[in-house]
Amino acid sequence: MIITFLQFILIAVFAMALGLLFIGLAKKTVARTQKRIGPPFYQPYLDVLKLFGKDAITHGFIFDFGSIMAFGGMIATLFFVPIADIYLYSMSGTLILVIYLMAVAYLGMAMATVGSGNPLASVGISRALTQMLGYEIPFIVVLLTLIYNSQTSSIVGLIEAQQGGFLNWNLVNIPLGTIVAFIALLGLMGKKPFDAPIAPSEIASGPVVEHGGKYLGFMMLQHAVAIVVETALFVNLFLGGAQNILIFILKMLIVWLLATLIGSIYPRFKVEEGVLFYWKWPLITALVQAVIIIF
Amino acid sequence: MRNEKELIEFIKEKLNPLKINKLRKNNVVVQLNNSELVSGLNFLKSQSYSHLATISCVDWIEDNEFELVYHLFSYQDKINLSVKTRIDREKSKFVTIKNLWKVASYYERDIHDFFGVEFEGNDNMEELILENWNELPPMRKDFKTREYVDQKFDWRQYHGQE
Amino acid sequence: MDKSKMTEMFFGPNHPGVPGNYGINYYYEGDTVIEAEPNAGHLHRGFEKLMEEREWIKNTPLVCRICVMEPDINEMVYAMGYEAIGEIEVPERAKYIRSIILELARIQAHIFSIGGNCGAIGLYTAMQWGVLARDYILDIFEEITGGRVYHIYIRPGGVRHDIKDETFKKILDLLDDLENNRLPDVQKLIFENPTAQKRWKDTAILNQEDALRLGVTGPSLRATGLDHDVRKLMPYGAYDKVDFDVPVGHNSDAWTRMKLKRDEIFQSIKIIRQLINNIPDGPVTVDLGNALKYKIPKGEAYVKVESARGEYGYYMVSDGGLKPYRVHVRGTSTPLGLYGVEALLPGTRIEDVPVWAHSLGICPPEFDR
Amino acid sequence: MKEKYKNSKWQEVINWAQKRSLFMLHYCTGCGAIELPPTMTSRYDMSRFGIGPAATPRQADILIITGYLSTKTLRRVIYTYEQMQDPKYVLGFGSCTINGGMYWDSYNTVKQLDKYLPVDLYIAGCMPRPEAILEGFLELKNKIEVGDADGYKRYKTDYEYYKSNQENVLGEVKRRQ
Repeated sequence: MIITFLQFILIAVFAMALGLLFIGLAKKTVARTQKRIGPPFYQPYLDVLKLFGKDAITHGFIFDFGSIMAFGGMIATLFFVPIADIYLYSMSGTLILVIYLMAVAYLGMAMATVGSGNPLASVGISRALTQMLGYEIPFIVVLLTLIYNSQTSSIVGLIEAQQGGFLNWNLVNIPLGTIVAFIALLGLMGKKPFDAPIAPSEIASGPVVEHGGKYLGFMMLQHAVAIVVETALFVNLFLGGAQNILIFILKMLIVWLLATLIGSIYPRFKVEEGVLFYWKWPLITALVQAVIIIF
Repeated sequence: MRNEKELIEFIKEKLNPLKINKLRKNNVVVQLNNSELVSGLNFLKSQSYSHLATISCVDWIEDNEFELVYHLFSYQDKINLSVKTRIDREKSKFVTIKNLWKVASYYERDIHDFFGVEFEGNDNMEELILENWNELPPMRKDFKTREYVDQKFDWRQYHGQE
Repeated sequence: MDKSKMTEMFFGPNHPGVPGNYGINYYYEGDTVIEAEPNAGHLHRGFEKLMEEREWIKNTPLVCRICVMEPDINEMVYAMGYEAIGEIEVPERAKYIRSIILELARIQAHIFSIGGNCGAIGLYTAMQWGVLARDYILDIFEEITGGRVYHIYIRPGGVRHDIKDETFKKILDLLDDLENNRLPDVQKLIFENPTAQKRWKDTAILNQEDALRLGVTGPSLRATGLDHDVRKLMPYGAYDKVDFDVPVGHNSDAWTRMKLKRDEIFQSIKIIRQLINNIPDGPVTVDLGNALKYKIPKGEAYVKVESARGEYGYYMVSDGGLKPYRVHVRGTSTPLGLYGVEALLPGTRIEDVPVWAHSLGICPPEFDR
Repeated sequence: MKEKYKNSKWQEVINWAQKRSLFMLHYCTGCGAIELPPTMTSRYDMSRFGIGPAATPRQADILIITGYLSTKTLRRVIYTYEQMQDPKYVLGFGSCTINGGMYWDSYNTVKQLDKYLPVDLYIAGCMPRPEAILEGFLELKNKIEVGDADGYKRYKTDYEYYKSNQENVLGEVKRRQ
């Protein structure tokens, strides 16, 4: 019992550290595309440490509970996504559970913004939820084709189905689905073309408007873990997951930097433009992919 | 396309200006008395002088009068026409031209802020630029800024190197 | 309309998306603005009162601080007003140098406003590259006048001192560098970017009838199809000796205004090249005697100049004394920043409020004075 | 942070982290704000020192008063300052914050910033250049490390002094947390 408990803690801390490292590297690459030096790669660690040292104003119980729920929800999804060969639960149906649990983080943030009572935050969170509607549908269609294709809905099962060399990765035999999943990944992580919810120039960083010292620290950690969860999910489902940890992190890094570079070039979509964008081409390609797989 | 001289003749026929002269190339000034100003502006607006640049107010404290200057410009004649009128400094009341140019409501509100001139017909006259200002309107000549500043903000005391 | 359903939002002075220290308090319902009202006056320093307390020459450092985006425009209009009332003829070379400075200021103001527009929709890379290109123009200003942003260089009677030849050479090199490698990649990043185009098309519409009714001038008016430009209507400086054309747009939305500003940059580059190539020799300023004793006869003048955002006018009255009797500043964004918010903003969406403010060039110190 | 942690060994660690990661509030109160974009972007790039813009007072550490301060802005600046979280620093740009600068006789600008807000650092220059701003930030970092950038403590101890000054210029100021 104790060992699994320790494993829980270890994975959570490892994911937070890895996520913050990824954010630091992303800031560095975006700075390089903008012809400037940019902060050191370990800057997010310092930011979080400083934020936990600052005082913070609480706006009541709902505000606290919402922040913790957002952070806890994301940690919970972490335990169902295998990282390299460390995984705690491998029963069937983990894929559907992960998709469902990821919504919990957004609902937690919604509760925090209700507690904060700032109109900017409520506009931001309403955008986040409508955008979730946008990218969930093509994403789920692709996941269903995956499940149908390898007849198992547990992520570990899907990894086994892709073992044995580069050729039978899902990237190769379900190419369209991978592209759609990558575009949905941009929306899931709130990357630039789809970062209307946290648009600094319109609603002053959206839902986190009223988050002060340690609350902002929790939001940063939640974002870091979200990045690790989503990129790990993408690597497991489409790039065949890796046995040893280093190759796995390398694959995640490639996916993450690709998403960042796309983000640094494109401006923000308006919310309904983003949702319509998702329902136009990505949805059609996902359905075409499903048809190809079924027949 | 009228040059300055034709414009001056034209205005002399149509409106009876108190004073009108050509200041310099494409810059003409005409003074009307304040009862005919609104009709004069309306007439000039129909004669291609449709661009109202701004409304200025000058405080002639010796003659105890405010002078309201409406700067018009015509894209055909390419002439800056400044239409002026004088109103009494104590009563400082005048008619709004909101119905001619809607944007004038804010220019008048601005003049009300700085000179205290009342414009009937312009309903929202609260403070635009200043905030709970309860002294004399600041741009009047008899408002002394130096005394006001000494009384409200005190200076940094420069003491020597102690 | 019942205020219960609507929420009040302070797109207030302290907000990253607002241009400068200026607020718009609007009521919104769902995602669209129902009723808006400007909250101006945060940058009011009482310029006109201060100018009445200072001699003519002491106002030149004060005047360039009115509008931060284009300090040279204020210096030029102040000098032109003084010379108009005093009937002073500025030497030919000074006119050429003044026009060169004004065109350089126009280029940096346009680059800055394009960068601001990109910042409003989230294209931070283009904003960074834009401000970087603008910084090299500030280096040229620093070399000519000693100051990066506030130059106090154009003064009544001419210009403070002459420009050396190698500075002219540097300006020409900078223009080539701008035209050949800095602006093309900004062009690819902004103007060939489909998402940016989608965000700017059909937003912040200002049709011709509204623009003329409000007294709007500059790129916002030229985007509606009229080629009114003070440099052509009432030429000043050396603008009647150079040939350039005024770019005109046709469907008056934020996208057309952006393209217009980009074309005007290339026109300004063309103007500067012509000016530098045939600049005459000669004195740079008229000797008006002891600077502190400047005096011009009693009189008044309304002078205006084409700034990057439109007509920038001064109404100056002198009673023949050592100090100006009255100076009234008409900034370019006065009609839009004050009345435009109340009349044109209702109906736009919340995301488009910063795009509306940046693309129509709202610069609050102009109407706060 | 709880009182007993305030001046213990833990405080040095927090000062060390605070020094390296400062969030500057994106609020341009005066004309000096035109030099902030060049400092934030590619050429002078203050983010290499770990200083980045923050969107709201809640997330910010540094409040920059860029140049003159009109009375209307002073009221908003006081609201913003009181919303910021505790280790907070105020930077005054240019001579307008020291003695009114060029607007010394203007009826609407405040002549001396540190009668209304505790200022930790002044940066000279009638609109300081980007290099001067970066120099000012580095100086502020040293002050934080040494621990004498304590404007926010001064604001707490002699709150009455600041409150009375603010009130006699602005009249009644609504205090909100």
